[in-house]
Amino acid sequence: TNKSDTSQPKKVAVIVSTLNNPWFVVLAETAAAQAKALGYETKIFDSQNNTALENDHFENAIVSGFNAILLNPTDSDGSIVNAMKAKDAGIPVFCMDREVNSPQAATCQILSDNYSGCVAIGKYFVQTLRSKAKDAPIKYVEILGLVGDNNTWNRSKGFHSVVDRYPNFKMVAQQSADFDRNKAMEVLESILQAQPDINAVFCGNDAMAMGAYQALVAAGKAKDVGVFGFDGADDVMNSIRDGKIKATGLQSPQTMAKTAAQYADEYFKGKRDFAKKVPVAVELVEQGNIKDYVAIKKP
Amino acid sequence: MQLTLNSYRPFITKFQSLIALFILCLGISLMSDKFMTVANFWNVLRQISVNVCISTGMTLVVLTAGIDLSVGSVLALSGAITAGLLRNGIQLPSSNLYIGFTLLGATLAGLLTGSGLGWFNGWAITRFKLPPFVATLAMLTIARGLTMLWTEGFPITGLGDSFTFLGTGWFLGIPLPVWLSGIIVAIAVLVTNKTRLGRYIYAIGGSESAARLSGVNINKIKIAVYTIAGALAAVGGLLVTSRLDSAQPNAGTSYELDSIAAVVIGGTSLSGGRGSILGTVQGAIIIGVLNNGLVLLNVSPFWQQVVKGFVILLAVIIDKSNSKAD
Amino acid sequence: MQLTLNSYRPFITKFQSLIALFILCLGISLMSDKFMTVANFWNVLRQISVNVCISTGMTLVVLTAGIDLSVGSVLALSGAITAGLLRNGIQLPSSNLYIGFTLLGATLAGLLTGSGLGWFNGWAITRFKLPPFVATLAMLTIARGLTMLWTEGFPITGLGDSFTFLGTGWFLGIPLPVWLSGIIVAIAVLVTNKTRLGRYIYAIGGSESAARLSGVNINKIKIAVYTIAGALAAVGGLLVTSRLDSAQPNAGTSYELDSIAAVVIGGTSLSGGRGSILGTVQGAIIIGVLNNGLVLLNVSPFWQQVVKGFVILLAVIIDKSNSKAD
Amino acid sequence: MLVAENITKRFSGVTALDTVCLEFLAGNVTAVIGENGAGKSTLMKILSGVYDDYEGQIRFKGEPVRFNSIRDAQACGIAIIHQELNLIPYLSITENIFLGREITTRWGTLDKKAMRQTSQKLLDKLKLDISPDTLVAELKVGQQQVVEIAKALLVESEVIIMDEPTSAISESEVAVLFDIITDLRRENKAIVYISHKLDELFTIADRYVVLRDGKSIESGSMQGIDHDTLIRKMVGRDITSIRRQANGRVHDTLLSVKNLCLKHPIRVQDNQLKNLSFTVGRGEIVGIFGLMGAGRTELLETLFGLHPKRSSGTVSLDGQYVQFRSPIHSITSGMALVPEDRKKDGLVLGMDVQTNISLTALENIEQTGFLSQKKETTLAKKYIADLRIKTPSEKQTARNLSGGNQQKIVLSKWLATNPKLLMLDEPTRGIDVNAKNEIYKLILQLADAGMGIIVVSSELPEILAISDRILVLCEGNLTAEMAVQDASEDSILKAAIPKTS
Ligand SMILES: Nc1ncnc2c1ncn2[C@@H]1O[C@H](COP(=O)(O)OP(=O)(O)OP(=O)(O)O)[C@@H](O)[C@H]1O
Ligand SMILES: Nc1ncnc2c1ncn2[C@@H]1O[C@H](COP(=O)(O)OP(=O)(O)OP(=O)(O)O)[C@@H](O)[C@H]1O
Ligand SMILES: [Mg+2]
Ligand SMILES: [Mg+2]
Repeated sequence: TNKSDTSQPKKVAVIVSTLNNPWFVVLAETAAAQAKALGYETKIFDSQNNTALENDHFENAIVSGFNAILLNPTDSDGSIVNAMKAKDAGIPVFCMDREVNSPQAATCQILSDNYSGCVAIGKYFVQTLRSKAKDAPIKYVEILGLVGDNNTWNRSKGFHSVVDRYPNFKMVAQQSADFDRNKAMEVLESILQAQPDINAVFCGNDAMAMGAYQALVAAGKAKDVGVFGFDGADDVMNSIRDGKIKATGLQSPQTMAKTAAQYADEYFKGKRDFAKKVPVAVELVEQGNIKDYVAIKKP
Repeated sequence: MQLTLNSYRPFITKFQSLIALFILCLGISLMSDKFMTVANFWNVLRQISVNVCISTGMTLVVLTAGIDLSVGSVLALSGAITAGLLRNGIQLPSSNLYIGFTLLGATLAGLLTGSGLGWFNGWAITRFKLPPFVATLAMLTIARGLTMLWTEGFPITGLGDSFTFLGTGWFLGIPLPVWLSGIIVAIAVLVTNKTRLGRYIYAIGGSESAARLSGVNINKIKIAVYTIAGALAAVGGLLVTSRLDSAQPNAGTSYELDSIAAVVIGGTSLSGGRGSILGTVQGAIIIGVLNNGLVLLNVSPFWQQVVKGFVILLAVIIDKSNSKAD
Repeated sequence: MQLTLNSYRPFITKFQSLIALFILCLGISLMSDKFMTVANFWNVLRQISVNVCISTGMTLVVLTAGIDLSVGSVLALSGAITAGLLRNGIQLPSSNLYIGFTLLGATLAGLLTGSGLGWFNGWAITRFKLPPFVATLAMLTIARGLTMLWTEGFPITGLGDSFTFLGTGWFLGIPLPVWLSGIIVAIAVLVTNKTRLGRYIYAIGGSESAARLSGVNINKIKIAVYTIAGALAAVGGLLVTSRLDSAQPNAGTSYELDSIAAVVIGGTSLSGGRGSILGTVQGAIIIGVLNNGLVLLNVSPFWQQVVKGFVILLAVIIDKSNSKAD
Repeated sequence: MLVAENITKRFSGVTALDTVCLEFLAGNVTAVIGENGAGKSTLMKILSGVYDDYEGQIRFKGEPVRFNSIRDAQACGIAIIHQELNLIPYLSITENIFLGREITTRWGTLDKKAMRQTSQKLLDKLKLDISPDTLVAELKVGQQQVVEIAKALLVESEVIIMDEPTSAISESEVAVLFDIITDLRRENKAIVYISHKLDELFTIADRYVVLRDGKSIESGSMQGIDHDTLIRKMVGRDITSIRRQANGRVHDTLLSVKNLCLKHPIRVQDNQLKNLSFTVGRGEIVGIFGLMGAGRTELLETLFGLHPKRSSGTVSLDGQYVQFRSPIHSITSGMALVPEDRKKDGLVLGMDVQTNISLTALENIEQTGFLSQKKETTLAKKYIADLRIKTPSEKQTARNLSGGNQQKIVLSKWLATNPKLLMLDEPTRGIDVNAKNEIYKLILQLADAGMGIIVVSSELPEILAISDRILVLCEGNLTAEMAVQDASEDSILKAAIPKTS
């Protein structure tokens, strides 16, 4: 199925876990744009957070003769089978952002580490809030993403690996808002009824951070409660600049996408000895260093 | 005797779900003293206002024995259109054209989008005699795709204070979204009970052929109803967008289920002809109180879904046994 | 004249959607030479096998004038139960108990879960006379919550080659999932056409009161049908889990819509009593070919949704105008 | 007043009307007669604007008119009572009467008070003693038909078409209706009257028009026409009417009912059936008469196990006690019920003839666990032949058959279970004379073969013609029981009419 036809341009498939979130849109579109710039035909596949659909995409991509796959997996474990399928068909797979938990499945994995990114946020979280009131009990709320998504839990675990070591930090509520801005706002509105005197909110992504912030504004508590997000979305970066939101973890989808496309190009030109994993740092963006960063915007 | 029965009926029909609601509220208040507070009262009402808007339209559709699965996507597209026009206007780089939009203009454009999509639903259903389920399922997909195309997958934010006032402001001590949804409900109650349109909606749902033989223009009424449902979904879209100061491309996902749940819990029959707007409002309140209560009680997100499912079951069972006389 | 018309009808009913399917395939083949290949043929069939399983059960439910919104969640829970038991068995740390599960045991447990949830749907619907929409909507939420609780939000992976063989293996040149769904369809066709159960299903959908007066045990049949639907959703769950070598907690989300779409495109009436399993299979193939074709033709994901919506509309319209004689 | 010229109407292949020419005169009641499927209703639907795709011409007061919608016809002053009940179940009587013609206030809202008053007046006129706010769903079929009549009388019309207005109502309501028709005739309206109850036509009609197989055959004055002539015109040949030979035979008891009570569904302290005790013998035909709402349908339904929670008493069939818990139990113990509403309860309209016939007896056509198509067809063919069901094939959809043939299918499906006791609720409602006669013949044959039969009917002649014994119900009480030889219309009616307290 993978006979390289020299007369036609090579084809690169970009299979992305979802396009329902701007972060992934940037990831997918940058990867596609970069591959195109390098002279390849490209196509974006949206797995809609559904590993079974991703499986279909792999099959369809293999059948329709794609020569390389830039993959943003739906699930580190669930996607193994899918990536192996491509490997068996002789098609290289380059993972972006999320890992596939198998050393052979992917040719190379360009990863951002949600867990350690949130470790960094956790540290900054403790640091900023501690300076506020030394050893006084600090109440915070965690707003989770989709509970069936392992990003949700990697982020949550990274955060708690730090914060749980400080006994005076008390999580007074942990609720899910499905990575959705509106739900986050409504959930926090309700939480504020039960817990009017919280000090901080940690959100599993930036959309929820914005929603949480708006709930706080409506309740007149925006000044007293620190909001922390994750992703580096445009409006959160602006809000950090304006001093409204405390911090976020910026993971650069552009860097990962461009690297992946670059590697595919090198693969076609004959390179085979790729490092198995190429980490891309998640950077903590806070009010102090915001001017060094640019937000994730439409490509 | 016959008469006694009849004088009960409106009461039973109108307040069918009140008992379930009462039990629910009582249960939550016993477990959390934050539930029965004025602040939380407005909180819940504000949170359900979007669902109330959508569900009002959905009730009309369901009364005609139809269904509208596209409300969530229509909400998203209308909100995105308004936000996009407000933010960027229309630019045609080729001809150097730029059209800016005022608040009113953009809002109207959003409402028009919603009504237009709703009209299309109604047109497809009546013109080709499609099952409403299929026609609106197709629209669910189409409108979501159009939203993605219009927003390119990115939220549109920064819409200005005058726009966000609609979603966040207060008037006479009542949040604006509550005003808005309240007014919509009032109009809808009036329409269903006091106008020909309302009468015909019930008639079509009760027996389409009988309504046709009585000279009711079935197609016209159906198209009107789907158009209204689309327009009210657009109002919901404006509210969501304005509350968030941002149009999210994935806004409204699966709202159709919440909305249908409100309608059905409120005692409107999915086979049409029976039910009421006020019942739906009660259904929406039950769902809203439930969501609020589960968060107030800090029930783990895993358990929340299980509890929510069982409470919905129970609410409908209580309704049923309660209105058995009917 | 009457007679000629009638000898056509079974043909039209059985192959209602074939024309839409044919047009679709023709269109895609003209635009992509990859479409009409043997590899892609099996590819499409394998991809639709899960939907075919679910939709077969859904067809039975819809034929009784019911609906089952819970299939996606039931699929997820059944798959997760099988995977969990296979992987970890049952451990009770308190009493130092450990029960391991064989492949067969875990598979049966998964099927039993699905059937049990389906039975509960049927029981709630018949016992409390709930609208199927509500009862299964509640189950949609409940089963999803239970899946989250069971998996704690994490996928369960590494289930072993013998288990994944079911989803990925081939037999006599045909993928196993295609075998499995084919066998299920064959049995379902037999049941609907050649058994009392099948006859009663159609009768209940056609006129519940007439069926009751003819001595059909409505409740028993309905419970059976929902149980079968649950069991077939569980089969779908096994297939998905085995194909991916992993049970995803959010597997099957919104599968109910795809499944109902297959049923309706296949010409089964949502008001019950009319339709066929083979029609549904054609509906599922149309959806599968569409998904496959849009990818082969390199349509952008955002446009895909728009195109998909319109094609579904068109497919049903073609069906309609085609079977007008009915 | 209203003239139809060369009207032709086709339904996808079937020609329902073939160059029909008729005339309806003002101040006259014109009876349109014809067998089931002759095209009577189709013609009326064309005249009232329901169908607008027909060939030919309609003249109204000499002017050619073409109605494109029901509203057009209404505006010209043509009102119609449709044969099928066309009411919205979950709207009230008032709301139904005014549907499509609501009175509105200055503000454009509905003027509920005015509408309620008007409908109260109409109901009074029709002597229907029910609040106009009652939901139609709560009414019995007969009461619903009265509402249909009220609907047609709401607006002053020049032409009033009545398509089987009396199919579901009993004698006293018919009398009320005839009074109203007489008034209308006096007001010089043209009235078109369709009914299969020929006796009514002699009472009320001035002229007749015959339709046969979609063609207009002849018309003339009712003066001097007798029953048999009318039938001959309609059917095109002679028909000898059936009558049970009263031979005073003795029957050994098949069914015995003792102290049967049925609680009211809502007012639990009230009984709808009050301590009924009676018997039915083997080979005996028991006719049950009563006015609308007397509880006859309820009685049959209770015996058939449809109200298990509300009923009490003992029933034994063929010496064995029957638990009336569900239709399944009643069927296995040998009962069969041909229900009142054959379209809703008797048949699955969307299924074909053979499937409907075999539905009650699927275990008989099973072969190694699967239904045998061959056996099923054989079974269906047997009954199609035995009962002379007119259908193009056993695969025809039940919906497409005429009422009489539909009723025969319902009978077939019960005969397939070999019942000991056959209960028939209004078995000839809406059925033409010819088919009626065939059904009577069948009932008599079955009785002669030893089956016990209960026939509920609102038509006195029918009851008198086929019963061995007559029971009369009045407000849930058994008020009379008489052998047919001792019965007269008078004595039966006397027992059926409630004593006003
Ligand atoms: N909608 C329809 N589609 C197809 N055929 C129809 C339709 N309506 C009526 N017919 C056919 O037209 C013919 C005339 O039917 P019509 O209902 O006018 O008869 P009728 O004289 O009123 O009979 P009845 O005494 O049973 O009411 C019948 O053969 C019938 O099957
Ligand atoms: N579902 C119901 N709810 C309330 N009252 C009912 C209901 N069904 C029947 N009734 C009442 O029970 C009584 C008996 O009704 P039933 O149908 O048995 O009469 P019937 O003699 O068969 O009349 P018909 O000639 O209309 O068939 C009537 O007073 C009727 O109004
Ligand atoms: Mg007729
Ligand atoms: Mg009766």
